Amino acid sequence: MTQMTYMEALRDGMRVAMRSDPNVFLAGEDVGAFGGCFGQTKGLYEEFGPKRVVDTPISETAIMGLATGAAAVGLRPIVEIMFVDFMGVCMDELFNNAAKMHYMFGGKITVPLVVRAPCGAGFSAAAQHSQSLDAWFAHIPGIKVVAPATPADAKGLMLAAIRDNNPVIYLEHKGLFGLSGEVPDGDWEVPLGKAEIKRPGRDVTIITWSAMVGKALEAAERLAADGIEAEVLDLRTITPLDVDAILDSVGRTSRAVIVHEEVRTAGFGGEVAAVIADRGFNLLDAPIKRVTAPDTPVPFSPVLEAMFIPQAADITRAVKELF
Amino acid sequence: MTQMTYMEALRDGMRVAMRSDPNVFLAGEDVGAFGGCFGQTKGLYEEFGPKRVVDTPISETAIMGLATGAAAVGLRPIVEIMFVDFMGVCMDELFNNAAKMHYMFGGKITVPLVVRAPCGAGFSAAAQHSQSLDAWFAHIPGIKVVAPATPADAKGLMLAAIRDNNPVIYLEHKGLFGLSGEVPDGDWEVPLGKAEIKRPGRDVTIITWSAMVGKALEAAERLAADGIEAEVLDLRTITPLDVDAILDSVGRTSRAVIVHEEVRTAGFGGEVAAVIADRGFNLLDAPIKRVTAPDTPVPFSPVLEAMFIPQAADITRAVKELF
Amino acid sequence: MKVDSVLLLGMYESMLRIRQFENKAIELFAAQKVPGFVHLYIGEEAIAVGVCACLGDRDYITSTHRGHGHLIAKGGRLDLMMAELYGRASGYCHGKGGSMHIADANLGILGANGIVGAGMPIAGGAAFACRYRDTDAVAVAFFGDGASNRGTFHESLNLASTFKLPAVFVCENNLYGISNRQSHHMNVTDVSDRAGAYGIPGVTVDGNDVVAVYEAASEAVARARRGDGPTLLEYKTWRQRGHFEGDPGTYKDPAEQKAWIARDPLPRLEKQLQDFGFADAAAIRALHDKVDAEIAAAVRFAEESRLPGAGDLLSDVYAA
Amino acid sequence: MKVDSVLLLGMYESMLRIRQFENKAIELFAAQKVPGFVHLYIGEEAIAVGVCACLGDRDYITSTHRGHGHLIAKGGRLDLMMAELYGRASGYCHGKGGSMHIADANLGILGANGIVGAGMPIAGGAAFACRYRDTDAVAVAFFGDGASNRGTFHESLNLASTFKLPAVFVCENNLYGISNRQSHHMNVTDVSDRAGAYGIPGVTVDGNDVVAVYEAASEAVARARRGDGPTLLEYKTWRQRGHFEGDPGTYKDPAEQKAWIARDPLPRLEKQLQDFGFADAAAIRALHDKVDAEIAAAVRFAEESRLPGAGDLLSDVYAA
Ligand SMILES: Cc1ncc(C[n+]2csc(CCOP(=O)(O)OP(=O)(O)O)c2C)c(N)n1
Ligand SMILES: Cc1ncc(C[n+]2csc(CCOP(=O)(O)OP(=O)(O)O)c2C)c(N)n1
Ligand SMILES: [Mg+2]
Ligand SMILES: [Mg+2]
Repeated sequence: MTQMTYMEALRDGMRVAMRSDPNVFLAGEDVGAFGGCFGQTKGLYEEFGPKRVVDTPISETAIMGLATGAAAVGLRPIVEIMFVDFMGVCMDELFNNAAKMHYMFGGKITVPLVVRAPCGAGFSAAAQHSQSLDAWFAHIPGIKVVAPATPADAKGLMLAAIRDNNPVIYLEHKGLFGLSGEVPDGDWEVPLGKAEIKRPGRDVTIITWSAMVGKALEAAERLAADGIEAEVLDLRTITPLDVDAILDSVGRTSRAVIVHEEVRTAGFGGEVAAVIADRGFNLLDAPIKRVTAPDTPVPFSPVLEAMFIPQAADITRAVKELF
Repeated sequence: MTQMTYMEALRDGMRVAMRSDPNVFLAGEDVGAFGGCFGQTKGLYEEFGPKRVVDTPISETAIMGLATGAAAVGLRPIVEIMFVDFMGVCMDELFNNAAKMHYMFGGKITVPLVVRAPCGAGFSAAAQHSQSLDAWFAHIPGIKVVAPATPADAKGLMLAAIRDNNPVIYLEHKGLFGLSGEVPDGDWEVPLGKAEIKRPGRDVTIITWSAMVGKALEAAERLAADGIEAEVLDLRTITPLDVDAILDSVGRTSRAVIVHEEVRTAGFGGEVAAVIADRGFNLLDAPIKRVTAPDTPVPFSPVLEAMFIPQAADITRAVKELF
Repeated sequence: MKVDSVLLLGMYESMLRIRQFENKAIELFAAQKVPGFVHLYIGEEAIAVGVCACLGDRDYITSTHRGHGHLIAKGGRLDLMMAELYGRASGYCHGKGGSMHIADANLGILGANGIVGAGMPIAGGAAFACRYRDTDAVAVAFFGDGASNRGTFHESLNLASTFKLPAVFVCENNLYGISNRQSHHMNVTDVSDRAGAYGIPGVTVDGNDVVAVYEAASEAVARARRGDGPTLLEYKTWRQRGHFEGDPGTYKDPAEQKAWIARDPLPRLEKQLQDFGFADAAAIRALHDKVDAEIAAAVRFAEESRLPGAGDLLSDVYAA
Repeated sequence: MKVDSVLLLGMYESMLRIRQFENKAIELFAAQKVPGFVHLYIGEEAIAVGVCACLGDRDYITSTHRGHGHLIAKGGRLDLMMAELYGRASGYCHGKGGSMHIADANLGILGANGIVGAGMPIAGGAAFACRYRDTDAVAVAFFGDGASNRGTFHESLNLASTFKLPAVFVCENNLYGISNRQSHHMNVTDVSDRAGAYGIPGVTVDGNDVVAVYEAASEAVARARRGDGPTLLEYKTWRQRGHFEGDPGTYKDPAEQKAWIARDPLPRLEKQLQDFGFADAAAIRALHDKVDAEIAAAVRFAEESRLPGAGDLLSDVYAA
C-alpha cells in the first residue's frame, strides 16, 4: 500500500500496464512532454518515449480512429479525450464503429481500447468543460463504462480496463484528481462490473459513483447524527451494472436514493431507478429518490455552479423525505 | 381532414410552415430533386426552389452548423440528418452549441431549428442504420425531442417544432412512413410537451411513443380479449416530458409498463420509470416493467431483427406479469 | 508496363468475380432473397482489384457501404459473403452484419462500413500499428468522392501525414454521392488536389483502367512501405447502377451513362488480355465458367445454411 | 497603403483596449477574482482588430476560447465582459458563460466558444443567412492553427466554397495548439495551403502587422460581399502568454519568445503612428489614459454587481 492521489493512482495503473505489455500505448492531445492538461500523464513520456506516448493533433475523430484501428489489429490503445465534453466530436467513431465492430462482424474482430475522459464540474469551466455524460455511454451496447471514486479504484479499474477486450470508457473526475488514499502496490486490478459498499448501513441505500461518493459519505455522516444509518453503494462500473449488489443492499434497507452529477433527465439514475422499480419493487418501503444536477447546462459563476452540483445537504434532504 | 400517410403528413407540415414563413428553409443530403432517401421531401424542391430546399455535401457537422448559425441570426432551418444513426457525427455541434447557446449566452441568442432524423429498425438496415437514440437527445438540456406515432401527430408536431424557438429533434420512424390516417387540413399544430391517450383503459398504463404505439395498441387489443383493459399513453414529446399525464394515468390504473424500441440500458424508459417510482410510488400496485430492445447493436438478419424489436407479444407478457 | 500475364489474368478473374457476385446480388435482391440495403460496385471493379493486387494478407484495408468489391479483391470468401447477404448463421458475421458490415481479420479486412467516411480513421489506426510493430505492412482506406467532404477525411489524412504513417487513401470518384453530383458537393475538379493540404502526394488516375490503377497504387504502397508516408490516390470512375438497389438513378444523364459503360473496365481488360496474347476467347470463357461455378456454390451454401437463432441475437456483444 | 490616420488610430485604440483588458485579467486571475479558464490573446491583437476594422455591426463573427480580442475588436462592451469574467449577474451572460462564452447578437458576435473548431460551421450558417436575405453582410470565423486540423474546418470550408457563401475564415497561426508545435501537428508550413482543397484563395500574412492584416482582410471581405465566395486567411503570430493562465509555457524556446516579443504588434503600430505623424507621445498617452479609465470602470462595474442567484440557475434554458 502506498498513499497517493487519485491522479497518481490512475497514472500508476497506466504505468503498470505499459510496463507489463508492450502493446499498450497512450495517445491524445498534449499527453506527451506536457503531461496532460491536468498533469495526469506526467512522467510517462519520459519513461516510455515518443513511440508509446503520442501527442496528436486536435482531431478527436482521428484519435478515436487511431485507437479503434490499432485495437482491431491487436494493440491495446489508451486514448485521452481532453474533456469528456469533447466526446460528441468522436461519438460516431465510438458508438457506430468501436462499440459495434465485435457484434456486427460476428465476433471476428475485437477492439480492446480505453478512452480516458476527464469529467465533472467544480472549476468554473462552464458549459462545455464541466459535463458528466455517463448515461450516453451506458446507452451504447458493446462498451463498458467505469467511473472510479477513490485512488485505489482509480488504479485497479484502470488496469482492468486496459486488459479488458472491449472498448472501455474511463471517466476520471477532475474534482477527484487531488484526493489522497491508500493504493495497493504493483499489479492490482479491480474487476469491472463490481460495485462496492463504501459505508454499510441498514436504513437506506445511497447508490452513486464518481465524485458523488464523497458527497454521499458526507451526507451519511450527517444522517448518522440524526439516527439514520445510510449505506453508500459505489457502483464503480456503470455498465455492466452490478444489479445484484443494488438489489442486495436495497433488500436490506428497503429504501433507495440515487445520486449523480449528471443532469437529471435521462441520466443514469433513471436506469438504476428502473431496475429497482422492477426487480426490487417488493423490497421497497418508500419512493425512489434521485438527487442530481438540474436540467441545465453547467453554469460558469461559482455561486451558480455550487447550486448546480448536488451537495451533501441535497442528499440528506432527499433521504429524510423517505422517513 | 384528409387521409394521408405519416410521410405525407410530415411533409405537409413542412410545406405549410414554408408557405407561411419565408425564413423557413430545408437543408440536408439529397433532400432536393431526389426528394430524400425515403422520399420524405418529394415535391418541396419543385415548389420552393433551390434557395429554400438545399442539397448539402456529406458533412453533418457543417449541416448542423448551417442550421445553428442561420437560426442564431433569425432564420428557421429544418435540417435532415439522413439517419438518426449519423447524429454521432454532429453530436458536438448539437449539444455543445445549438442546445447550450441560449443559456450560456444569458438568453442573448435563440436557436430555433428543427433536426429531422429518421429512426428505427425493421428494414434489415443493420447496426448503423436502424437505431433509436431517444435518450441521448433527452439528456441534453436546451433541446426538445418529439417522436410522432400517427400521421396527424407527424404534421402537428412538425409545425409546432418549426415554430418553437429552440432546437427540436424530430424523430420520424422509418417504419411509420407508410402508415395512413386522418390528418387535419391547413395550419394545425400539436403542442409540444403534451402526451395523448391513444386508447383509454383502467387496468394498466402502457407508456410509449413512436412506432411502439402501434405495438402497444395491438397488445391492448389482445389483452382486452383476456379481460385486461390497458390504457395506451403516447408521449409524443419525449422532452419536455408530460409528467402530469403519466401520473394521472397511473393514478387511475395503478400499473405501468413502459415500451420503447431503444436498447434497454439507459434508454428513456428509465427516466419514465424513475419519475413514476418517485412521484407515483404510492399509486402503484405492482412493479414497473419495461419492454425494450435488448442491449445489443441492431442485427441485420430479418429473423434476428424481429427478435430485437419489441413485439406485441412481449408487451402482453409483461403486462400479465403484473396481475 | 509493370504487369505480366499472371498478374493481369489474376486481376481479370478477380474483377469478374466481383461483377458476377453482384450480378447475382441484383437478382437475389429483386427476388427478395437478400434484404436490406445493397450498394453495388458494378463498373468500379478495377479500383479494388488494382489496389488490392499490391497488397498481401498482412496489409489492411477499410471498406465502405459499397464494399463487395473491396472484400472480394482482398480475398474475401464468396460463400461466407453470400451467406451474410442472406442473413444466415454461416455468414461472415453470422447474419448480424449483412452487406454493409463484413470483416475478415485474417485477410486484413477491417470491415465494410455503413458510415460514410468512417473507414479512414480506422485505417489510420491500423497503419499506426503496422509501424508500431516495425513491420512493412500498410493500411489502405477506400472511400468515395462524397466521403472526401467529411471531417474524418481531413483529420485522418492530417494525422497520417504528420505521423508519416504507412497508409494509402484511395478515393473512388464516381462523380456522385447518392444523387449529388461532384460539382455540387465540392468546388475542385480533382479530389487529389486535397493532398496539398497535408503535404503528401496526390494523384488522379483513370479508375476504369486496371493497369493504371495498379501502377499508381504500387507506387503509393511502396512509398508507404518505405516509411515515406501516405498518398492520396483518386480514381475517376462511374457507378453504373443506382446508389443502392431500388434507386433508378434518374439524376444521371443517359448519354453520360452510355459513354461510361463504353469504358466499362471489364471488357476493356478482356480486350487487353486478348491483344497482348495473354488469353484467348476459350481461356476467358473458362474463367467465366470457374467464377460462375463459385458463385453458384456460394448461393447454394447460403441457401442451405440455417437462419440464426435467439442465441445469436445476444452473443458477441462483448468479447470475453 | 489604404489606411488613414483615423483608421490607424482607431485600430491602435482597439488593440490597446484588448491588451489592457487582458493585462487586467492576468492580475484578477492571479488574485482569484476571475475564476475558470482564461486564455489570453496578448500579442495577437492585430488580427482581431485588423479584421474587424473591415466589418460593421451587420456582419457576424464566431470566436474561440481565446476570444476577448475578437469581442472587443467587434465592439463588445468592456463592463459587460468584465462582469462576465467575474461571474456577476450583470455580465453579458448573467454569469453563466464566463470568459469562454460571451456573445452579443446586436453586434453580430455569435459567441466565443470552448470547443476548438466549433465556430467555423456556425459562421457558415450565418453566412448562408446573409445571402438568403440578399444582404451584403458577411460572416467571419476566427480559429487557430490547431483548429485547422479539426474536421469542422474541412466541412465548413468545403460547404462555404461549394455554396459560394460570404464567409471569411481567419486562421490565427500562433504556432501552437497548447503545447503542440505546428510542425508536430501538421505537415504543411502554411495553413493557407489548405485553401486549394476547396478551390478558394488562401493568403498568408504577418499577423503582427495590423496594416497588413487589414489589407488582406479588406480584400477577402470585399470578395465575400461581392458574392465571390470565401477566402482562407492565415495570419502568423505568437501567443506571448501560456495557453491559459497558469501554464508557464515551458515548451517554448525563450529565444523565440524574445524574438516575437520584439515584433509585438502594439509598439510596432505605435511607432508607425509616430513615424507617419498620426500621433505624438502625448496623443498616445491620452489614449492609454482613456483605455485605462474604461478598464477601471469595467472592473468597478463588475465588482459592484450582484452575484447571480438561484433564479438565474434555471432561467434561459429554453427560449419562450
Ligand atoms: C456519415 C454519413 N452520412 C450520410 C450517409 C448516407 N449515405 C450513404 S452512402 C452516401 C453517398 C456516399 O457517396 P460517396 O462517398 O461518393 O460513395 P459512393 O456511394 O458514391 O460510392 C450517403 C450520403 C452515411 N451512410 N453516413
Ligand atoms: C474539440 C476540442 N478539442 C480539444 C480542446 C482542448 N483545447 C482547448 S484550446 C486547445 C488548443 C487550440 O489550439 P489553436 O486552435 O491553435 O488555438 P490557440 O489556443 O493557439 O489560440 C485545445 C487542444 C477543445 N477545447 N476542443
Ligand atoms: Mg461517389
Ligand atoms: Mg494556436
